[in-house]
Amino acid sequence: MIYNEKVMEHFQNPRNVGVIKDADGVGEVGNPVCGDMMTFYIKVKNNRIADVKFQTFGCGAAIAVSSMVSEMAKGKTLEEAMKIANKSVAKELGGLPKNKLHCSNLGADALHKAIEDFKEKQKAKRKISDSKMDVKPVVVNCPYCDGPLNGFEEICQKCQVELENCPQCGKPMKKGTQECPHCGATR
Amino acid sequence: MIYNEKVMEHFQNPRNVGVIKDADGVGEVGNPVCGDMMTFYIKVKNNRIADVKFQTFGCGAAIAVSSMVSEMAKGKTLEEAMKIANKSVAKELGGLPKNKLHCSNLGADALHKAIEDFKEKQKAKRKISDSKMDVKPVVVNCPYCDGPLNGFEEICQKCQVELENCPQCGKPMKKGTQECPHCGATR
Amino acid sequence: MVYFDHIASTPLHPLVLESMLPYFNEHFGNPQSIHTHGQKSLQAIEKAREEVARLINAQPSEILFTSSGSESNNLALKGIAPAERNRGNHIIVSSIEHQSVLRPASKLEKQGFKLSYVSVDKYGLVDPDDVKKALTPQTILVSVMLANSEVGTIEPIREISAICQENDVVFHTDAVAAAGNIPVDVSSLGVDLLSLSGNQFYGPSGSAALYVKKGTKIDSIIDGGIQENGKRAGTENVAGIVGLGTAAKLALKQMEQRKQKLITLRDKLIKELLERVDHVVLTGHRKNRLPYHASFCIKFVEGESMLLSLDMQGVEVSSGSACTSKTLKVSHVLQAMGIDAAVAQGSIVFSLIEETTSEDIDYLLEVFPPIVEKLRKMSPLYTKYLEEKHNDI
Amino acid sequence: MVYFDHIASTPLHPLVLESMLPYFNEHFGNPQSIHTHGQKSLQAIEKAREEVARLINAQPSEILFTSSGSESNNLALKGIAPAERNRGNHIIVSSIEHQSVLRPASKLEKQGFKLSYVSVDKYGLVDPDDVKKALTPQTILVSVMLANSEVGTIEPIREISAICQENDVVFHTDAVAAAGNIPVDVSSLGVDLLSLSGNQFYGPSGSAALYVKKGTKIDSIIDGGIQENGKRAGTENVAGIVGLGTAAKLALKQMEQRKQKLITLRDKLIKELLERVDHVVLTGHRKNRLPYHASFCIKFVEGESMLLSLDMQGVEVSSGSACTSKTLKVSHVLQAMGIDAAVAQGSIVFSLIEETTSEDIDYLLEVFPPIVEKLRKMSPLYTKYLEEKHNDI
Ligand SMILES: Cc1ncc(COP(=O)(O)O)c(C=O)c1O
Ligand SMILES: Cc1ncc(COP(=O)(O)O)c(C=O)c1O
Ligand code: FES
Ligand code: FES
Repeated sequence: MIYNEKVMEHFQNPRNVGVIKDADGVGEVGNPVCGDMMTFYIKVKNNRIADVKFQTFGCGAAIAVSSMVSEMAKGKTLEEAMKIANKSVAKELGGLPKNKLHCSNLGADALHKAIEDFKEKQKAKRKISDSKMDVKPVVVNCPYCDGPLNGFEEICQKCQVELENCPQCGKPMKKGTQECPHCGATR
Repeated sequence: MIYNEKVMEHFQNPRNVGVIKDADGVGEVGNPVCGDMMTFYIKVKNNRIADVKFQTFGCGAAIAVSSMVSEMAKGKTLEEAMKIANKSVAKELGGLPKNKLHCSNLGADALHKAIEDFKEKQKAKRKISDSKMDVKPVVVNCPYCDGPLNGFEEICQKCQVELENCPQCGKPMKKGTQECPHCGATR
Repeated sequence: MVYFDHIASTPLHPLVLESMLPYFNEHFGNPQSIHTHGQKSLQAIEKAREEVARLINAQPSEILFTSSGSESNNLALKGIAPAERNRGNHIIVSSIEHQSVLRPASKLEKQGFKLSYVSVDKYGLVDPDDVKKALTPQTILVSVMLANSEVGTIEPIREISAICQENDVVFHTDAVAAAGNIPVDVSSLGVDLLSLSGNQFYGPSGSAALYVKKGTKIDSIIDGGIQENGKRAGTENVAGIVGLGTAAKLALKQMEQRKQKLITLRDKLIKELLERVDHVVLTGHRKNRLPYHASFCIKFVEGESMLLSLDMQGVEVSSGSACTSKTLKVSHVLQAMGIDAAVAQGSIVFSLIEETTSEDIDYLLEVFPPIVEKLRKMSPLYTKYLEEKHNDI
Repeated sequence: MVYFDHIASTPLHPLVLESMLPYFNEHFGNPQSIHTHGQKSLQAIEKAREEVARLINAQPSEILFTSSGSESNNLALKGIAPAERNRGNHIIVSSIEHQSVLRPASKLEKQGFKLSYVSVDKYGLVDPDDVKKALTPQTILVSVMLANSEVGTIEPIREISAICQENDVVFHTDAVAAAGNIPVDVSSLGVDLLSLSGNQFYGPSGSAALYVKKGTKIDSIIDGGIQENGKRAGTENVAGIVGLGTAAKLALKQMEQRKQKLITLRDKLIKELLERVDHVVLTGHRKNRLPYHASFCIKFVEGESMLLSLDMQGVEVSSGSACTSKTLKVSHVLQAMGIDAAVAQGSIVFSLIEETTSEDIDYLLEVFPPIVEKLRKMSPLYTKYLEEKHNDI
């Protein structure tokens, strides 16, 4: 198996799958590396995550990560939930294959976005009328010239350096680089 | 086996091995390809090869070829013996591996040299006092500029063409040539 | 266990293994050795060369043994380009070639060769006219695969080779997915080079071949000893080569029978899967396709999650989704065919083997629809689709 | 049957074959496949990688599987030279390297690299000082073999690697004849790259490896998929790799025992052969030599004729004579050691294997002298020698 038993267990029996129609916050992220997508829905009560659901279009790791994030988030205060980090999700799952580590980014990112969405909505005192959001791919900059990238390019338009995506964090780095400038992963 | 049964039989039980101390003719050839050597001794009576012996420093094919040539020569008139050709020796042996065909050249060449030696000695009415002869490597010319070669060069000194030896006849040809200009062998 | 991953590797035929065994323990000699052990091995590889030649209607001397389909492809491109350098510097490949053609091609481009890609239509078909149009007086080599392993499409090789012959351009075809599975005749195909690999027709992995038409000049990529006529150095993998020979012999003998059986099963799979699961597209050409090959994109679901779910039910398949690839890139083949990136993520390939039975297909058709359903319930894309559809009404 | 041709190929150890079999019929999956069959194969090759790493005290990630010692050598030279091109263009090799080092080196020379050869003494030893002298500021790569398979000499690798390290030059050693037979530790040897091959230590042919020290930049020669970390494309020869792993494990475990046994037998062979046959020279170094290796030149006799005669008595050996080589060239190794061409024609190599017994040596010593005698009777060179000796008296 490419995944350990815990990951597979979550993959087979993901917790909290679904949509919350009248969610207090919705967070959706797209994955610049493989083009997948994850949506988190939260219900907030007394500054705590009272309910959480997710939907994921992605690999086994992405599904297991979403499931794990949803479990970790449930019942936490918003501040605690914002602290759920990619690393701790992967750790909680007993580890992920190197080139799947970026999937664990998705889960926490989507949750955090849902919390931010909730807060913004609170601020604006707006009601959630439209649960659809634009997919906001993680925007990154070229690690060499700092020019803008959407994460898909094979060549940076600004400095022309050849790029590839780090198999660990998925962010663009110079082709053939031994160490990722973003997450420090080595080959 | 790299050789057929007939070749192996001659290799194991070569006919007419040895030296004729008071030979009427001696022929010695060296092989420009692999550096081996063959010596034929003949006794001539009434223009016929009454006795023949050989010595060979070389591969299994060279030994079998010498043996076969000696058998073919015995009892033949000198004219008939001069007609023993490389091809017929190889044929008589039931075929030789491609890169061993040059060995069959050795046998007939050495026999012919012995006959020539006999004739020269006859002419000069000289007695054979010295059975030792210089090794005369087959002298060839560059097939491209006709410059002199001794058969060992990797480059023709005259025209600078890169040379290799034909695996069939052993003569020099342009490196990488598909067809030998001497014997017509194709790869 | 239901194995539908022919394109990754086929199981070794029992007779193939049987033929290999003596070359492990008894006849372990080096084929270049003059002694008895060596000559036994030499005879064995020369016999295998004849079998492989027969499979594709070539001469034994035109068969060069290699260690993989990838090596054969590399040798074809990197061997021909420098050898033909004095005649020109332009190379044409199709955009759906295997990486082992594409990567060498782009390496050659870095070394100063010019490279053109010919595109494919939505069925993955190369248009021979496009090859003709891409030709320049500098063109020395064209490489178009015989059949694509990801979508099963069989290319119009004869038409392309005719264009190459007219223009005196060397033509290579990667037949790794095809040879041993459909009739392949190098002379009627009119190709100069052809790659094939044992592990695609019940032979061993690590044993493949490149057909090089007599008279074709080719450089080596592994230099050293005089094995394979000086074109590929290294002590021969004797048992592997023997296995390849046996596999070739069996493939030739059983070609029609295997083919007919697989076509029947394949067509059943395609028909019923399209009936039982909605929002599914068949990828590749409907008719010009490999007998063992059924490939789809299942919308709103990602390939790896289907693959893992099927694996847990004992069904082994592959996918061209980005998530299933080590480099996390979606299949360039699906991309080249113009398939939308999100749809391509739902790629799934069922590639059947000799042993596949009708029951295996039934089993698949039973377990697969619930998997798709479960995953779609989890999919934000499917939810959106349903919402939009709902709004439309 | 007495097999004294270790250097051509060793027989497969029964345990090696046993470990390979499941990867032919049961676990035939492609290691790159995500499903169960694939992952089984992946685990197997990663386990083998650990075993091979352990044999030479490397990290598993530093082991790259190839299809032959020749491929490993080609990859080392053709992989390093372009990767280091920006630092210089000069390469140094010894004059007794295997053709799979020499040929790639001269190909690189044709591509614009400068190439120097360091010579050897009459024992086949490279003088580290010569390497030092050959270094230029442009030197990027040195390749000197760990042990020579034709004369058995073991080279002073540690001293050479120290010089390379001091001068920041990449150092490759071809350990094909050595690894698995004598202790090889990449870190104490101080090498950056090291080639080894399974068929030299009772593993399968077609399965070899290149050690590439972590951090060493290297280009690939077979491009395509991401196998072997993108450094060597092509579906893995899983069974072959598993066999290599098992052979490495056995070799490590039995190293001392095998070595001591072989040294005893080798020394007996050398001593008694020199006693029983006159006009014989031992080739290679007397002390710094491979445990399994006894090589000679038998004056006035050509190698192939000895080899064939021994084969008929059931004894299999090899020779570096021109007549035994397909290209009809005398061994470049004997030539480089300054051995007279006619003497070199009498080359004969007895290379022992695990299974060799004292009785095998006795048998050889019994059948060999009469063979030499018979062939010398046939030899014009021997006749001349006797005449000259006679005249001298
Ligand atoms: C020292 C040395 N290097 C390299 C090789 C090449 O190995 P292979 O024939 O397995 O490619 C050999 C083969 O005998 C060898 O002895
Ligand atoms: C069409 C095609 N070409 C080449 C290859 C490469 O073959 P291998 O992985 O055996 O090197 C494959 C492998 O699946 C293939 O499908
Ligand atoms: S979601 Fe694509 S690799 Fe995990
Ligand atoms: S005599 Fe040398 S190859 Fe025949």
